[in-house]
Amino acid sequence: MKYVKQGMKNIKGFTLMGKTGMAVVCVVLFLGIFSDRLSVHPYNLPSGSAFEAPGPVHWLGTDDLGIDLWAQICFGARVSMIIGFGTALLAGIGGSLIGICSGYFGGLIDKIVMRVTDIIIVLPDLPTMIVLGAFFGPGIRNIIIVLALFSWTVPARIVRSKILSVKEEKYVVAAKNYGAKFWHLTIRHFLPNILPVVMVSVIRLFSKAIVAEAGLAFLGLGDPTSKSWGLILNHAVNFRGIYFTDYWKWWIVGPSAAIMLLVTAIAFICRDVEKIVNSKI
Amino acid sequence: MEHSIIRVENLSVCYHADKRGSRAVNNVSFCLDRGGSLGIIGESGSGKTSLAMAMMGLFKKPTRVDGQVYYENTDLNRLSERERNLYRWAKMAIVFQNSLDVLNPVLTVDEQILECLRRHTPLPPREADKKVLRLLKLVGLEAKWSQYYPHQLSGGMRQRVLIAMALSCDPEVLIVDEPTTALDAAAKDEMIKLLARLHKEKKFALIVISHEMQVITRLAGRVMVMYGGYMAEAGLTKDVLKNPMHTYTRGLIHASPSANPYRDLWGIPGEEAGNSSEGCPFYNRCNQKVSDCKTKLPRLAYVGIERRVACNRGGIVTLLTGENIYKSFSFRGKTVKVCDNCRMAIRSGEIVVLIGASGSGKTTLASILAGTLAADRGEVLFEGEKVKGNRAACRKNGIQMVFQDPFTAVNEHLTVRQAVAEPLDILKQGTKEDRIQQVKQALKDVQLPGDDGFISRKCHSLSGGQRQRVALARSLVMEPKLLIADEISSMLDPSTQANILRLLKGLQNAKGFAMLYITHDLALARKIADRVYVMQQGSLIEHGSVPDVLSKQGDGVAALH
Amino acid sequence: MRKRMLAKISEYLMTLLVIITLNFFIPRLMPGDPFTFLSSDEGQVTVTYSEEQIAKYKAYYGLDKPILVQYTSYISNLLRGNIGYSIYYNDHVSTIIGKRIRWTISIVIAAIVISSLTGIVLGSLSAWNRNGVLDKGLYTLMMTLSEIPAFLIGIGFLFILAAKLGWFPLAGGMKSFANYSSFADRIMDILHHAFLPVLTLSVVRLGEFYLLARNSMISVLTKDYMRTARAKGLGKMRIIFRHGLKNAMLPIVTRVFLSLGALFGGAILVENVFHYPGVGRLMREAVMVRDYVLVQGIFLLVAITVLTMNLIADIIYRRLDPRVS
Amino acid sequence: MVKRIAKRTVAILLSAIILAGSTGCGHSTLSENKNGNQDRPVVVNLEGGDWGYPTPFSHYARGPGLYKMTLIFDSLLERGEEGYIPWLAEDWDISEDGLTYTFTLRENVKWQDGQPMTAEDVKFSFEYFAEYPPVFSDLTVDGKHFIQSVETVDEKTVKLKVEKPLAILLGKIGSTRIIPKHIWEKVEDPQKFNTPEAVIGTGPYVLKDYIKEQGAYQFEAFKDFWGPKQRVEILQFVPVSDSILAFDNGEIDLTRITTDILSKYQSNEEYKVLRNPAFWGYRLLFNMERRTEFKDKKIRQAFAHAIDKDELVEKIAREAAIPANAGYLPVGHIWHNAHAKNYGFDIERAKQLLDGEEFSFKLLTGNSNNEVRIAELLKISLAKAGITLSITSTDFKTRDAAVKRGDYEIVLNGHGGWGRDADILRTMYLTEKTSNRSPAVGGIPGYDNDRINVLCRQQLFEIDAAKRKEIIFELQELIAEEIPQIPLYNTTGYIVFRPAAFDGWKYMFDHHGVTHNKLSYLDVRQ
Repeated sequence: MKYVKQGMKNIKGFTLMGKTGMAVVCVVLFLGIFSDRLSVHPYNLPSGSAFEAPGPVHWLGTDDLGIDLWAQICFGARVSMIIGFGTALLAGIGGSLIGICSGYFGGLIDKIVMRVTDIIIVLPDLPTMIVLGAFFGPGIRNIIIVLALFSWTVPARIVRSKILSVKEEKYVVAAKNYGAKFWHLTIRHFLPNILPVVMVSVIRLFSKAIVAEAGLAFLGLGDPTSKSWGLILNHAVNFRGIYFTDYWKWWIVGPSAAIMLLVTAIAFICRDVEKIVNSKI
Repeated sequence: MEHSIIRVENLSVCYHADKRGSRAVNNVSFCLDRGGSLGIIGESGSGKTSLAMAMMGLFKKPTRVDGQVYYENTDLNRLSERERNLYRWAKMAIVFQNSLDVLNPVLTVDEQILECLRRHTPLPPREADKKVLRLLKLVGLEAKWSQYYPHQLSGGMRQRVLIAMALSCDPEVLIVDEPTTALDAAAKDEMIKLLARLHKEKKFALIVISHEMQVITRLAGRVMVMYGGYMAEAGLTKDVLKNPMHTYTRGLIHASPSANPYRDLWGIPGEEAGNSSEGCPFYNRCNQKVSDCKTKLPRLAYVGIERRVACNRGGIVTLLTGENIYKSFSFRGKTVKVCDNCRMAIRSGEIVVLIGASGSGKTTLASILAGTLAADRGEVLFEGEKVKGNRAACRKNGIQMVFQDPFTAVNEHLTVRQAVAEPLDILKQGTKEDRIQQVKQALKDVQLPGDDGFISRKCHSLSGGQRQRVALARSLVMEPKLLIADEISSMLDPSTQANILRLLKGLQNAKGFAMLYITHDLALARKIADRVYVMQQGSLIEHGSVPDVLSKQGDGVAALH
Repeated sequence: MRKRMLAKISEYLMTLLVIITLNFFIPRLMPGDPFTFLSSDEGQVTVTYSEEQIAKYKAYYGLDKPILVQYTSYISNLLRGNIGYSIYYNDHVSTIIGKRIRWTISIVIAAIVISSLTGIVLGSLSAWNRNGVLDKGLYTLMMTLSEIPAFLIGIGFLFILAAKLGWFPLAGGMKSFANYSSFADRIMDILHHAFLPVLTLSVVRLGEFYLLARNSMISVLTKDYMRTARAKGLGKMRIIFRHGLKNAMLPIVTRVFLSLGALFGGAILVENVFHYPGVGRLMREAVMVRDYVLVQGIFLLVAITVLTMNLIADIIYRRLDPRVS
Repeated sequence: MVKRIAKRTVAILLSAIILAGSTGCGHSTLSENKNGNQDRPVVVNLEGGDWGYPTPFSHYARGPGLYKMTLIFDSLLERGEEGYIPWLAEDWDISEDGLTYTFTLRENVKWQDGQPMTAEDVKFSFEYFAEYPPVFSDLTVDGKHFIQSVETVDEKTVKLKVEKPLAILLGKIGSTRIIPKHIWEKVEDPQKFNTPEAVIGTGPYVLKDYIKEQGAYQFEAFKDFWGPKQRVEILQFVPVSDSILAFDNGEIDLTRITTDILSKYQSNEEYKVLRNPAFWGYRLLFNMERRTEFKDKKIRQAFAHAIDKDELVEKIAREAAIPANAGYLPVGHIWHNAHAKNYGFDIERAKQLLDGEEFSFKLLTGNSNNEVRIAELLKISLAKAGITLSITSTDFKTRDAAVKRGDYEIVLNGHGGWGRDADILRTMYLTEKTSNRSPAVGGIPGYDNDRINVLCRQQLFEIDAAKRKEIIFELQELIAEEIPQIPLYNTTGYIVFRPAAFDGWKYMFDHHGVTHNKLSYLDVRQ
């Protein structure tokens, strides 16, 4: 609750860009949550003929199957948001915990964690994706897991270095003298310190995940049935000869604009949060 | 002022000028002669470093700098950055406060000094190299250090490098910012010696910025005291130290270990409050403020030769003056001169100790000053008014006296509350509740329990020390400006005595009243006195600051030893 | 010192061994095998092997042996410097990679050099004029730029600069079968083909370097030594470059080398868009057709590159920053 | 130090950029005068891509590598527009019992290294392939090598003895590549044999250049080619990112296009558009072992009725396809039986067949765009009949592996070869209980129909073509009624080319790609 209040206060400190970004994200969230009510047309059934240009019936036109693009973008907002949130939270929380352990305990654990991050960086993502796909079955969950697997190292490294410096702070030394255990230190001293930096990197991960998912879809590694923004775009881009038709004007532009708008909005929020966080440090 | 090398006029620095931010420096003016020296002293945050930065022209937007900095007769603030660069370092150099980052961590010492030479002197490379080594030698560093990186140097060495760097282009003006921070005592001493030597040899005009009295005294001929961005006082270092005219200056001196070898240290109570543009910046912490001070910004004004002070009351005011006081008692026909032409001045907020052997007339003089005894001749003025009878005592902010004998000072039949509230009851101050409140506060101030049980106790059940404190509390409820304490501890056991004394001094520091303390105990005087009067057979034979007076081996003093 | 170096190196070697092991097993955990083709891309054809053929091939490549035997023979071959013979591409892995790697390396290095230099210059300018119009404009632009998915940028360039305007070739690393009149011509042609991929990669990376340079420069600008430098009356350029940039460079240089480490992964999208003959595209194809040997080879290369670049970044950082010893 | 390097790099890069820009301008002028000169030899550029070194052993199994290899290596017979035509063999004879094949070879055939081709080479080739099967090995039936022996009767006659008298052997023998004995007899590891010698055949084109990493091939007409004159002097396969863009830019001379941009080319004299025969298609396979419900014919028929093939053709193929036949063989196939049953889109009928029951199945597809889109449409239309599909899409290797293991309920699969010899029906529908054939090659898991099995075997041994055709027709009718798998649609696809550059494009009788046909490049009109 306290954090929410503080968060609200911080939003007031945002620049105009940041506030706009916040508004955009809220709109996208809104789209995602109420996607089925925001569009008259279903997102998964054809509701018109193929390739209708944007008009009063189909605001953003239809795709090759005659499915309304606005409905798909609304629903895609949900998928993309889930992927973004899922990855960011999973990687953010997991990475932070690992970072805390690594930084706090040091020694062998730290060494192993650092080596593992090295390995993760070079771990080939394509086959891992396919292997995981075979284990978990393809789908959003799989994509989230893979993206998280490849991105937890960022918060982990940040948190680790932060913990390394906080660990040396006198109040931690004092608390340890009083007999504080790891959990006490984590909750009392570490979390408040790392929360701001983690928050920034989580927001970063959020937009990275959305873009990465689109990239995976482009390489044919996404979940083709998920109907995320990346997938819509992937269908459009892979439609042979689309550049010679008029279709790209709505089929490509719509979802790319959505992706770019969202990630840019997040970027601006991120910048403002970073600014506030930095000014507090 | 033609011969002055640097002249600062109405220099102001305003951070975040676009957002009506705070002013770090306010209308500061001074000038400095070629080869002269000036110390700038003040607590941290008083704007000393900002002043130095402004002189070097290092502020960038949104910080605004107003006023003029004349080098010889050029206003540096009007120059473009490019032109200004010709003055920086070549004419005017600065030694920044020592920190890990003050030198570029990725460049060697050699490189950092060399680039100044390259920029400002026409020396050929080889000569420049040699000069770097000469400079290092000058500040007492071996040549090998030139190839080192800043992080490899100790704090003292870094300071030396900074000085060498500052002197590299033989500047006419050298600003030294806090040259002794983070140095141990020996290194500090060496650093001061080094600077003094260099100043003497190189003949540059030296501006020393420090919060340490010792540094200023040893390096600067003149001193400027800054508070909250304002100049509080300026004058010859000697004079200012000996006779501070601003309460702030006095506070600084009291807080300085070097100026107080024997005495306890007492900081200036209170914190610097956000300085509003109007009113005296020191208002909240001043112990002689009047209602005017809240709204009127004091201007720096001459109060003597080479002596200026910024105080609405013209510096530390003299609370009480006794002029040519004569008093004699006829005793069995013999007239005994108890006070013989005694002159005494007590300034606000200071502790004056009147010391003398028993029977030297101390108590008589005190009584005359307090107005309880009329003098034969001469007059006593309290805040410009004649002290007569109980006129000064029967009011708030007046003179209160605490007596020697605790047992007679308080009526033992009264309850504590009654005893303490007595003056209030007499003067019919406030409602009953207010009075009780004040009583409780006063008791708390003198470290007595303020609970209902205690205040309804009868005084006869109290010990001597407790009674003395009750007496003290009774004085305090009147919020006196001057407290005269007559041997108040002499009848107490040593431990209680020490407690009472510490209590008294603490109260004085916190509440800011002046005190005349009468004693025959030399050691005690040394501990608490700002100034001492020595009385012998009715005459005040010596007066001055404690070390001065007590080091003089005059007859009277000797007798006290 | 020596001991620490040894420890460090053995640590790296351990990491390498783990990676090699993962690289061996992960591809083999993928469903499918290199010889089963039941379907083809639309309009394309495929040869479906008979079971007998598959058995023969498996025996030929030693894939019929127990996996641990395969693993040990892989390791022992590695130690002998033999990284294998590609199943699908019918060539020595080293030859295949060797032919492709120069393309990837050259575009990635060019892109990183361009984007980091541009990023540093723009970032420094931005930081120096912090909160000015230039800074705000650049910042917004870069922020947006760094968030656009790489393949969109690539497709955009391909469509506009190559297809519509015809300034650049659409695909490939050089003109096929051209008779170059001189060596210079050949270089020109290669540069001409590399232009769009490099441009795309540079634009993709630019935002990152810009933001890093700007942040780094801003934090450096507030440092005491910058004040010292200004007080010394030094020229603006010397202050920015000698005093500012040299300090601000530290994180940037590290990032440059880490980016070089991520070389192959980073180029994959762009290589796909421009059909550039690099390793990234090869990697994707090798995974797609389950060419275990080639996959291992490429990932080994990737691992070694990343680790080497990490090491170099470490060393360079130590060189540049005298505080780290 | 760093600064100096940086400075130098900047300089280099700057000059590079400037230079690159200037060549950019130069390039367009260069390409303009490419078309003008008529006397120049015909050069044809086609979409490239690395499909392997074009030897019988090292081209890639996927993709058109095979057809690059056939430009170099001839076979005894060639596939013409109507059927097999004589090629290296001038004439052939099949004995009455169907066990002996005698081929009379053409004279004066030379290898590209100048050596004459002899009957020994032919004998060697068959024997070599028996020992080392090439990538595309057609010398087996059901995995068994069918050639018993090869003998040279004289300089120009080769006699092959086969194990069993099968109807399909002539094509298989006839399309086997002939490789030079004097080169290959020393080769023990043909897969790794990729020296220039390895690409010496008797074919019309010589491999001049092959850049693996670029995916570029350059073929040049073989001067001493025995046969028809090559119309195309130089045939080049060049790397392409988007083939339509490349075609528009004049980088390649032929491309596949979609219906949506057809009009752009159809109305323009400069271009010519061809529609491919429908020999490539998608089908839906049921795993009756996994879901025994499929053993019920009614359910399969309900599926067939509930799928709107026309919609698929319209939306996914953008009209560039024809609905596939329930009897499997597509319309363009020489033995296509037009009277076999077909299932119209009829949801009501489907519901009737299902008897009001509801089902749910898992559909496995690859992750290509079209497959996913087909799956989506199937899901939508089957839902109307009460069949719920849940779609899983994986990369194609995973899908293929699942198919091979039988690890699926319904799978969507797309491949070519629908125009090949009708024996494909046998490989697809015959269930042989004795052998443990992999479902990859054929058979429908859990499906067993005696009549189909009998007919499949019968046609294999029927040497008389007319009789065999009858069997095949009956088989098609039976299959259409039984519908053990559902062919969805066969893509036709359009290709567009510039007649001014080259206009000799021809189809093989059983294949959909003109660029794959080496007769396209030859002057075979006389």
